[in-house]
Amino acid sequence: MPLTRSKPKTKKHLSDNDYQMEQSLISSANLQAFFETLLQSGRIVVAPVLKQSGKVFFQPVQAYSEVATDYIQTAFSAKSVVFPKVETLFSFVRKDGEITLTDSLNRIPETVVWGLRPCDAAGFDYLTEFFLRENPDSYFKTRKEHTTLITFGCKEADNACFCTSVGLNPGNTTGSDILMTFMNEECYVEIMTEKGQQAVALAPSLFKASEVRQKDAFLAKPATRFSIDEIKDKIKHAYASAEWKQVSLGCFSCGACAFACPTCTCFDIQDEGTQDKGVRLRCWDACGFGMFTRHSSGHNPKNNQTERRRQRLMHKFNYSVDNLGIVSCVGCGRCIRVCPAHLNIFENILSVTKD
Amino acid sequence: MSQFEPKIVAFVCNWCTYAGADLAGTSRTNYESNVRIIRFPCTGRIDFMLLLKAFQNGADGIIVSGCHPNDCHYTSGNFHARRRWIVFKSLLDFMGFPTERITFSWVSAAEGSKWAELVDDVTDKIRHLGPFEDFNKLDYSLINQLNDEGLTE
Amino acid sequence: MIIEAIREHKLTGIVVGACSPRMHEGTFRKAVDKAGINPYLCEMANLREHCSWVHSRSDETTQKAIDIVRTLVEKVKKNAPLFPIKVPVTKTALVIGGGIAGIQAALDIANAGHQVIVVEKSPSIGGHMSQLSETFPTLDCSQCILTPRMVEVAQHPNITLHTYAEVDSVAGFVGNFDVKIRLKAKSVDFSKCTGCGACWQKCPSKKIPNEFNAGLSFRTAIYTPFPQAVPNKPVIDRVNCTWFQKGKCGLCQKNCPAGAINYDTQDELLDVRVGAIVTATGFDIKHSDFFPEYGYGKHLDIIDGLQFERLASASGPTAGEIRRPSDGKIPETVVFVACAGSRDKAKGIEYCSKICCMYTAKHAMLYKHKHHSGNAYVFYMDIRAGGKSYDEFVRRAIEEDDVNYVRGRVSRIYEKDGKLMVIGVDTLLNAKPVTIEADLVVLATAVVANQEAESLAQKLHISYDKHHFFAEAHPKLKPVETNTAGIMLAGACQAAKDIPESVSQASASASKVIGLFSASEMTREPIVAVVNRSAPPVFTTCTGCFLCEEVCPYHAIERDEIRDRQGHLIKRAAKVNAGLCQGCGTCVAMCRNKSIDLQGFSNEQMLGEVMALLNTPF
Amino acid sequence: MMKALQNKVTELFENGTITLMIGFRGVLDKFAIPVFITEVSQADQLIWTPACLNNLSVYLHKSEVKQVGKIGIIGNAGTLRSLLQLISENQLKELELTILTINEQNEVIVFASTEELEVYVQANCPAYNPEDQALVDKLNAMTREERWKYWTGQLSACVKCYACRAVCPMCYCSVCTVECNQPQWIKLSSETEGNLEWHIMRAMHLAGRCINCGECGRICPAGIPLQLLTVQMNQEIERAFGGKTGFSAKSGYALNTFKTEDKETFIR
Repeated sequence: MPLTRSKPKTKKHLSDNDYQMEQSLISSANLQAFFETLLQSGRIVVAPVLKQSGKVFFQPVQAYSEVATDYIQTAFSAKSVVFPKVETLFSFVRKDGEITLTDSLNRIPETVVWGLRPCDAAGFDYLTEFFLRENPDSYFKTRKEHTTLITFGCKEADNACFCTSVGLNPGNTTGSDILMTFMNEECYVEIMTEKGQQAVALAPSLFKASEVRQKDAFLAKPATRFSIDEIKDKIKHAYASAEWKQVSLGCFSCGACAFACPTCTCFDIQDEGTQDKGVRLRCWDACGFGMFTRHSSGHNPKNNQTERRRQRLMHKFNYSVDNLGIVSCVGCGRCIRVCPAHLNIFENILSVTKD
Repeated sequence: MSQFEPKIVAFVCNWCTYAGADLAGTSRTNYESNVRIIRFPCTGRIDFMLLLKAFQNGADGIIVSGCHPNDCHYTSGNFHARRRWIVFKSLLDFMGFPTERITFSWVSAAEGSKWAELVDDVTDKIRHLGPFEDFNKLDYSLINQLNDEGLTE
Repeated sequence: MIIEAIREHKLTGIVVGACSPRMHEGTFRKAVDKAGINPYLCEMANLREHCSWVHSRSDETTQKAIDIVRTLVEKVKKNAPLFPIKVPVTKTALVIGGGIAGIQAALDIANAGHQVIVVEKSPSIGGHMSQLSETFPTLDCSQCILTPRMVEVAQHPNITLHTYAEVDSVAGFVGNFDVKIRLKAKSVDFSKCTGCGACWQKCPSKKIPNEFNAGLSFRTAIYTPFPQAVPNKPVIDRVNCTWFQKGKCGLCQKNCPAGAINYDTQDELLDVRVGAIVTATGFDIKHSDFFPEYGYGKHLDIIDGLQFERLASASGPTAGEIRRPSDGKIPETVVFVACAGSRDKAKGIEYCSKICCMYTAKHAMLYKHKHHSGNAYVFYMDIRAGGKSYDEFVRRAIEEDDVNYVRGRVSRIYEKDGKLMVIGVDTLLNAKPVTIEADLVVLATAVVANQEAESLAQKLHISYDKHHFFAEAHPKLKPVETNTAGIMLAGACQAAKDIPESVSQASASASKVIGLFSASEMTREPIVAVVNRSAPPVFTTCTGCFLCEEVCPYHAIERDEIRDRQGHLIKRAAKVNAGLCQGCGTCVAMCRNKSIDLQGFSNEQMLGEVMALLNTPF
Repeated sequence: MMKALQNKVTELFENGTITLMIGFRGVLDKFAIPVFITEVSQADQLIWTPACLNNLSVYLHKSEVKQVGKIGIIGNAGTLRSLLQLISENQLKELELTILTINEQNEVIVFASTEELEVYVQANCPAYNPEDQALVDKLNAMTREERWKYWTGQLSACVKCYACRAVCPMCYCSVCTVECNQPQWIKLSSETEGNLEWHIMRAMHLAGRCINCGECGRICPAGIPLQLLTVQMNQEIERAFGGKTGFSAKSGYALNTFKTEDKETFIR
């Protein structure tokens, strides 16, 4: 795997563990049993579900039959498990002049996310880095600690997929607690963390030990659109590119890309309620919105879509590298699929970095 | 309190229904005390969003009332309002909102007794329907949620 | 006490928990004003009519009272100080139309000491009333009572009369209308003309239907409409003038002893500023060609009511003798058909023309008076003779003058052997068919709105009904005002009316105008809508869809253009004319993105009330 | 047909009729994406396929686009109807617009006048999508409780990305009510109750104006069939007050007019 995704090990993180990875096998038939074991353990299991609209979404499920298996990518990422679209930070009630504050943190359940793609898992890695590196965010931290990620390697990719362009691949283990790869009738299991081990330990009999296997033959091969090392270099000088305007003209200014993205972390703090009861909320925000970065004076330094699209792309490929050492695009292609105008992020990146 | 006492908000126009309610007062017509009146210049001024806000904040029933057709102080405010309510009610019906909790009415400045009857009837009806909980029952309604698992698909 | 409390506690907003604001809001706001607080920071909590007087259980009543006060406290918190809107008033009135209604309104206003401008589109004032023979129910001569008034208008020092003129455009609002008046080219210099008549006597175009005589006689191309015209000076009807059509003739110019004929005059536009407008543009009659069964237009002896008036008038083409237009014979049998088009949704108009019952009775009576041996028949649906001495008048026609009233409708009229066969039905005689051989048939055709009413209404921004009659502001309580402040209605332009009604409405309009002119400034409640304006780059959140424009009953929404310093257009946006806005707020609820708000009942105030009301359990 | 389109656009550029062409180009095999052509040499990028679904008229509200000058735009049925509706709402006044379409016979049409566009739209563009119609009928056949469950279920998935608003040709307010915070009309959090509020408001604002292009539902990332709300609303308005949207440049707005004889049965 290219070095580009490794992060500087300056500080010990939740995601860094000293766990020695293990390999094992589970038969495809036993997968269901494993899934049911997870459900029975009292964990909330979040898995992809096919909805009427034909799109696949992560949501809590009650039975294996609800789980979608035939999908390339879910419409939204699973980031809402650790970074919900609306998170209650605290609530308050005032009664007879007395105010009672309630912290929402003590109510976070043990959760398993089943059926992520490796790109999503890598996204969790970035989220962890973002929320926990300095001044750790206790909400995220608690949720992350209670979440186990069971990832499935990709058998198929479509032409919006471009993980290999950002240094990932359909079989990478970054961020996963367990990575499963279908190999004919069997499923090759890579247990990456202690949390993963704990999950497997709920039904050890379903698994049998395995030697390290080569996965490539069983994985999809998405097209590589660019070389990330080259882009990382060139994009430093792309700010002034004349191409930004053309790249952003088609943007309708919605927040679909940011909300579908596994690594977009912008949020807005909102208070709702009245003087007698209310909540403080953390809500997703998106750089596509006209109100994004607007000052209370009415001035907005990013007052048009060109500025905002540049912000988005520069953040993914330049600013996050500068700040956290990671390219915060995992190549899942969701923004391309979800965009009403199908604005193409890798095409855009290529045009703003062309000489 | 042994019986459920609904909260009813009345959105009324200044010239007819508000005056009608005044008349009920000057005639000492007794009626249910569950209603709270908000005075608008005209039914044409009543924004449908205010009705939603009232339900959101705990109203169990709503009365919207103004001048009879052709009697609007501003000639046409109530006609515009009537169209708006036809459309709004049909939208709420389509979304499955219990529109029986909203009562639209024309009460003129001379109809003090109609006002009193209206309030009594609506209070009675809402008492039977029980408290409005459809908004609160939405799992995700924040203020009332107890189990904050935070994941909403 | 309130004043003291305000001073002592340095209050910044006041809620008075007392009675209905409809009762004493003004009283308390004045008190607050005296204490130096903006009166619009005071609200009334209606604890009496809406609470203590209507509920009996003390605990509930107390709780409700607390809630009401809290709600208004929340409202007051969001109240903004408002200041009365002052609008200067130009004390000149414009009267459009010089019929009896316009004449009456003009004289009343002028007599109160204000300037009046009268605009009349025809060459003389007088209107339809000048065409009438005698008037019901007194049978006095129309012109005898009208002409002194016409002369008074012409000579009144406070009245400026523009005949042969029309309103071209109207801008502005109450107190300050800017009106452009088009003075049509008369081709005659009125300052030189003496009205001697030499011109029209020599005019070779003599075959033009005379409008004043309802087409029963002819006039010349240079003409005064009738002998008593005011002003009694001729104009040239260019459409029918040989000089203007063929470029030669010039006889009138040659024969004018005063040298007053000038073929080169052009339409002139006159700008005037007026404070109020009285619209008195009158009516037209519906011509009966829409009703082919009645043969109007096919047969010369089937005429309408106005033509009959001219036949009966001493100044008419027959000098008051009722003679058939076809052969000049005196008819032995005359049939009058009432409701010829009125109250007939299928073929005519659905409303009642109101004046026909009375004038038909009058016509029959006049005919019988002039020709005692003749037979008069009236076909009618029912007789509507409400009014002082009206029913007595009809009874007189039937009982004293032997007019035959047949209750039924006429289905067809055709000619047979020189007679007009009127086929009808008598519904009072077992629906027996009736055929009357008549020599003359008079159709009481419907009163309809003036042809140009719609375009005038659009110029004035006043509303009109589907029949193009101008709409009053309120059918019961504001019957003479329009929805546009400062524009009043008089006479038949609002609905079919007889003379006394037109005159009363004209006087009522005049009194409204005089009331408006009683101060040099109008003070208006600042409860008006406002479209937001903000700093660049937003300027205003209004997107200029102007959906509010149509919804406003007062035409108070204007189209504003926001330009930068170089004059480039940045945005089109709505703007409220505070002089016209009456504060109903219909636009506010219509505006999708809340760009328009109502002072005194703003979005923040109303939402604040709703939230406060529900904050704690009842 | 695509060649004919490209030739036509080339011609329009060359004779100075347009300086910007808004059309579609193809990407990633399956997608057709909006493209903004400012030079004649780029005309060969233009395509016209069944994937050309976006309602391009939305871009006419964008200041970056407006500034370019003489604009050519190619429209599918929804786009053409929204253009007429926008004209009736005073929104396209300053633009020098050349409107193109491709008819069923694959001929390129350039509309010479608004009247021509009206005639074409009236003859060729359906008022409603039959599939939406079927769904609306299905919903109307449900009980109230079922409908409530359906919509609250659907709207719980809304993330308030406002893509529905962004792709809507009729949502052209420069500042939307959701962005008004004095007072805050709509909750900013994307919880079901606030979502419901937002979509009720949006449907009310579009009732009688929406031209049923269906873009809001089609592009919704959460797959919510939002277009059903406005389809139902428009049909209700048609039933109650008459009139269809987007077939005339002068079509009035049902909610800012009235008839004294408007019928309802629920006001006591």
